[in-house]
Amino acid sequence: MELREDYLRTLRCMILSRTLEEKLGSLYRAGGRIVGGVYLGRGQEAFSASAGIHLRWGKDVYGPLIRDQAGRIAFGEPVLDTMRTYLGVVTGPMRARDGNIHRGRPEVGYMAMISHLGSLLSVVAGALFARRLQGRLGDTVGATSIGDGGTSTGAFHEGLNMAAVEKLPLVVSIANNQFAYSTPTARQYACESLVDRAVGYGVEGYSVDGTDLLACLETFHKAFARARAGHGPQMVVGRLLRLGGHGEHDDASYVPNTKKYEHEGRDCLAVAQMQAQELGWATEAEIDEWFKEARREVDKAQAQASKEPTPDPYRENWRALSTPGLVEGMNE
Amino acid sequence: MELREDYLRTLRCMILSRTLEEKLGSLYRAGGRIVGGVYLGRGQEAFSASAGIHLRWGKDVYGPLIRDQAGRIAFGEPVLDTMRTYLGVVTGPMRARDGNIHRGRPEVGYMAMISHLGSLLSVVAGALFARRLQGRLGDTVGATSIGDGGTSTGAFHEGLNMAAVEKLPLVVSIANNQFAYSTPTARQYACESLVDRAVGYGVEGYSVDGTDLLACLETFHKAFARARAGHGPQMVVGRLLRLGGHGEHDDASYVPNTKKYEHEGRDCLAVAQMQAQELGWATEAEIDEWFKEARREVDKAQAQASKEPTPDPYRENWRALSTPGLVEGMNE
Amino acid sequence: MSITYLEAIREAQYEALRENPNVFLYGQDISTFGGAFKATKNLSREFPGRVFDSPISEDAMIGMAVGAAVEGARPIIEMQFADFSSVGFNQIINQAATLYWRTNTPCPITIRLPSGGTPGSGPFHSQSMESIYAHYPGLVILTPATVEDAYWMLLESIKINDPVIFCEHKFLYYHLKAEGFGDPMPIGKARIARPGRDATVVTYSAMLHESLKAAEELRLDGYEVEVVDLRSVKPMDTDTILASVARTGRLLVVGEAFPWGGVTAEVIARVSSEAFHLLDAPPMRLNSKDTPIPYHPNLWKAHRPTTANISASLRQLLRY
Amino acid sequence: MSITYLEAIREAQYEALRENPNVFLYGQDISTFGGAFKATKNLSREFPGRVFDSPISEDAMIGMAVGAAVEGARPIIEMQFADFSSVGFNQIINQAATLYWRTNTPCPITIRLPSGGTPGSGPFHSQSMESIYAHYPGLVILTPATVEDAYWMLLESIKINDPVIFCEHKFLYYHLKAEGFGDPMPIGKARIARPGRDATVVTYSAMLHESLKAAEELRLDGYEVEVVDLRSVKPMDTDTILASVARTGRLLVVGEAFPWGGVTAEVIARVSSEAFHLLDAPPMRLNSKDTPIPYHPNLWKAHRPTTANISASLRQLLRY
Ligand SMILES: Cc1ncc(C[n+]2csc(CCOP(=O)(O)OP(=O)(O)O)c2C)c(N)n1
Ligand SMILES: Cc1ncc(C[n+]2csc(CCOP(=O)(O)OP(=O)(O)O)c2C)c(N)n1
Ligand SMILES: [Mg+2]
Ligand SMILES: [Mg+2]
Repeated sequence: MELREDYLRTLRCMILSRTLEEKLGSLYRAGGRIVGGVYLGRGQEAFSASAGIHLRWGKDVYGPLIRDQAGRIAFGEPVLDTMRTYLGVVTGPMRARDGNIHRGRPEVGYMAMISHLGSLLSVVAGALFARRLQGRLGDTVGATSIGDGGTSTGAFHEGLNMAAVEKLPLVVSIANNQFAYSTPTARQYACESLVDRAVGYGVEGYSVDGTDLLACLETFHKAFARARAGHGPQMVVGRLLRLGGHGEHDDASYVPNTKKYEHEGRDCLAVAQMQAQELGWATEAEIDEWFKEARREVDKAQAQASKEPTPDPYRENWRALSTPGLVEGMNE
Repeated sequence: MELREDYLRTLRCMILSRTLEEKLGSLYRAGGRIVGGVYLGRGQEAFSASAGIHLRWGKDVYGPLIRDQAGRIAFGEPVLDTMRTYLGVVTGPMRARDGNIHRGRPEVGYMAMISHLGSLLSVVAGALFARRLQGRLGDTVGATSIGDGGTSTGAFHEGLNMAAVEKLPLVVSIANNQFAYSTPTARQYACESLVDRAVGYGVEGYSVDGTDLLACLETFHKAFARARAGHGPQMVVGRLLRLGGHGEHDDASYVPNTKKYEHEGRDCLAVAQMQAQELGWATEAEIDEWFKEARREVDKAQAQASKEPTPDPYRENWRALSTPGLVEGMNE
Repeated sequence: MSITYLEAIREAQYEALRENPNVFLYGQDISTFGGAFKATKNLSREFPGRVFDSPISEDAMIGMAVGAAVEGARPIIEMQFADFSSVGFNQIINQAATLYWRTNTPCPITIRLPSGGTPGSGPFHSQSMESIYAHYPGLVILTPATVEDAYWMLLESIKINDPVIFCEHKFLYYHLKAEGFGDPMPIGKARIARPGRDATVVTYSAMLHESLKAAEELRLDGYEVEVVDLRSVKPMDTDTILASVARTGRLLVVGEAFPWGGVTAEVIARVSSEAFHLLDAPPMRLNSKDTPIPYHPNLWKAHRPTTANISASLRQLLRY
Repeated sequence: MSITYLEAIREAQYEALRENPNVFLYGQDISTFGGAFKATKNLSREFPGRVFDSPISEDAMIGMAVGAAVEGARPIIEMQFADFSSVGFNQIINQAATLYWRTNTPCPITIRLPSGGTPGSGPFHSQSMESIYAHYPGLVILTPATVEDAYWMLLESIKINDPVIFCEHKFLYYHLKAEGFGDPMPIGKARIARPGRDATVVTYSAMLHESLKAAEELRLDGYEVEVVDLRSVKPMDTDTILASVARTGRLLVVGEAFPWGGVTAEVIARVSSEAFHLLDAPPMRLNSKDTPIPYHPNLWKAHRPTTANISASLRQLLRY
């Protein structure tokens, strides 16, 4: 059965993502080795990876955001790329020029976000638009994500509206983790559910329990199928909770300890492990083994990246343009 | 009966607006006298004035847009202000520094739009926010409008979302006149109707036949009452057609001559005149008299404004700051 | 055959569409309607499926162009007026301008900004934004002043593998005519628009023509004023500027943008720091005034530099 | 009692809220959380109903501040980082900056921009945007470099009846300390941060401290370098700059923003054109490099001006 396979692949991505992020978190707390901030996707792996698993590295277009480590792995990004970026070595995809969650490889359809929330949506749309224009869209699909906070940006609105007008095969995940940094959703929007926005854009909308891997997979499966079949953008809203601070510097003390977030606050990875066992798709021993493999993979990447060189300002070319003849010789 | 009174007041505002705009159009075509472009609200008077009539000059906050001449009149703006602005004399509210549809008098709650579509909404919201903070909101309400095209701007989205979060007493009119300059709505949005957006902002939505004054009045009556009663922003979408070019320089040859726009293409002013007579609220003779009065008022304003001085660069203070001590002495 | 500056812009887009199937046009009202200024007139008919009316979404327009460029397309984005690029500002300076440097993926997009003042256009349809964009790394800022440059530089822009901000001046659209496109000059090189020996005026875009008229006025007084047309403000051709100042010893820089910072300050800073000893008199600059751009022509004419005050400044400079 | 630059910013807001019931604060995460940098720590508790968490909507945040100002309120808007003001850019330069000139209605808003680079912050959390905003008419641009100025200038900003862009430097937040706030100096006046006679460094914000260190280094070589802290880049106190150059005859301008245009070019343009004869050597400038701001500290340190290259530039200037 296909779902079982997808499920297990996704679960393994979640395990790898969690393992990798725990390493990054502990490196951050240890101090001295990680460059820049660490923003983790703990609690959002099921939702993020369920989108990523539907994407093909080198074929589809993916524009992940802050908390999409699991989706990135599911898309096919090597752990080594992540490690190299966080450790600030020049072998990483951003060559230590830009950091961490900003990483990407646009040349293979893996877009590199800038910080300004919402602004990546139109970029992903543009990639799809170009492919259609060039007659090579085929069954390509694009995906990107945003948080509850990011939906308040004008860029998000313009991008989604434009994608809908152009009827592009785009899946937009909205990870509603109840907070934008410290700001609760009540200060971010006034609608009942963010999925209520779908109809206003003329896109198809789905709402899913983001802590339930099976539900996430089924929902994204539908959404991606619809997008690929030419039904235009799809909006998938996941209800979940950020299990940790905004970044590792933040203790999230502002999250009230109420019943309100009880369900969203379930750890999707724990839930998925139980679910897999209940469904008879995996044994505890197998899962343990996957965690061990993940740890080996992460350790290996760390060991490798740690040996690699950090950037040397004297070897940098300090050029912001790809056309050398147009670079000004200032300050030189 | 109250509705009758409102209706007739609004109808007279529409007549005055149409008369004034016809004068502006002919002055523009004659050349030489009008400064800048002329963008008219022909066909949108019923919708625009029905909003304006619910606002009290000096008490409420109004942020009209391009095609709100009728709403401005209904709000209480003197025809002379309009004429002075179009004729570019220094006695106008903008003192010939800015033109025509940009005019306003913020000090009395009459906001002066900038060109960038969508950006006025948050300004109107801010005025209401401040009044509430100062404890003097009372039964104050704010209103602003936008076209079908303007709904695609990030500014509109951010402003409306913020107003909804702050639950401000704001009525937002969306004049869906089927075109944004030459661009048909199919290239502007993909939803069925723009009113479908209301739910996504958590605001109350209404859709109304913008060519039917009675319907417009009734709808806005409800919307303003709800806003004043503390139910937060109200969104009123009017279905209508721009009866003319984008500006007077534009012959609108791109508007296809199809049945599609038959209903929206009705002249709301003609419809209202018939309606008034059918309802027994006004006779043809009375209406004729109102047109004559309107013409007299417009002619008088023109005669007056024509005598007034255009700006003298040597008498301008050329200062962009209100604090003289902070102005730089450049180029002097 | 007499061609206007505006027609040159249309022709360049025609040629680009013809030459390269990856070129497409995206902007408000540019398809059937041919654009607010008709810079894309008939192009949607001549190149079906390559010219698109966009929603009023400047931010998304630029973002989509960046995404398309990543995939090998070469979008030309028309802003209806330069002034509206302020709402696409973030995508220009942070998304497009940083892409190559961050990811090693070139970003070949061309953003057309109908720029500058015309009478009666007011504060939001008259702005010159070249100085703003030039401040940011990762952008090429072109400011053509002639029909020939409008054509060749736009055509070249589309071939450049980097984001180009193409500042075309609305005042020149219909006024300026030429008999043909002549030969192209390389991007990044300034041009001696008029040779002289007594003083150098460095300028660009519409102010070139006011400056040339002023130079002509001064000829009647016996002065030979050299006029340098920057053509591109970033990169800026410092060598040509310095060579001219070396000949004349006197420098006036004229620009239509606001006075604080910007092109005129940049030119003076370069000349003062790199060729101080060449200057026989303090360098001067002339910009528009430090207020928004007035709507009434009486005020507008006094707000921007004119032939009259360029001449006056030159006389002052020459008297030194 | 030792107070940091960041605490001074909090204290000024405290004082403003206390003094004037029309003051309110609007920004992301500034209420209970106290802001990403804790610049509004406890203020929501101390002034209930006056400090608001905003949605992530920089455009609307500025628009709402303008509307509130029209009604007599005095909003302070916190941008989480200066870099995010790029999405509020249009409302700043076209809505807020033009309001008074267009309508005669003052627009007293204060926009706080946590500015400038810190190690590891990368291209979108490190920008210095003072030069961009200063280009536009209708704005006041303040760039405090000291704890005292952070306090007094912010307090004064809120009283000014015009839009103020308050560029506070993140690098100074925790590093910089003082024993008290001292006495206020008027806005628009530069300050001789260190007197000297051999050369003038004009600078502002975090670069003041690098420049002072460089001046100290040069003292060991027997040079007395005067350091001028601009404090406000618009208005710019040309008189104080010229007076200093009159004393020293030599000028180096140091800024952290990108090299093209901006504050350093503006200072040189003013000095060169208004006091050419005072200069004994070509004026020099030092900016960050013309690329986005790198994330890795190795690169970041080489990207912006440092004590070392300010010293090197000064030596070159003094050798002339
Ligand atoms: C336009 C913009 N404004 C402000 C920020 C600063 N910022 C970074 S993350 C964040 C909160 C994002 O919340 P949300 O979108 O809900 O995503 P989450 O962090 O919860 O995954 C903010 C305000 C930003 N990145 N972009
Ligand atoms: C942000 C922005 N982009 C572009 C424009 C140029 N522009 C002025 S009016 C207009 C069309 C507006 O259409 P719509 O909102 O439907 O209003 P209508 O003119 O139909 O009343 C455009 C594109 C603008 N004013 N603002
Ligand atoms: Mg969130
Ligand atoms: Mg319309």
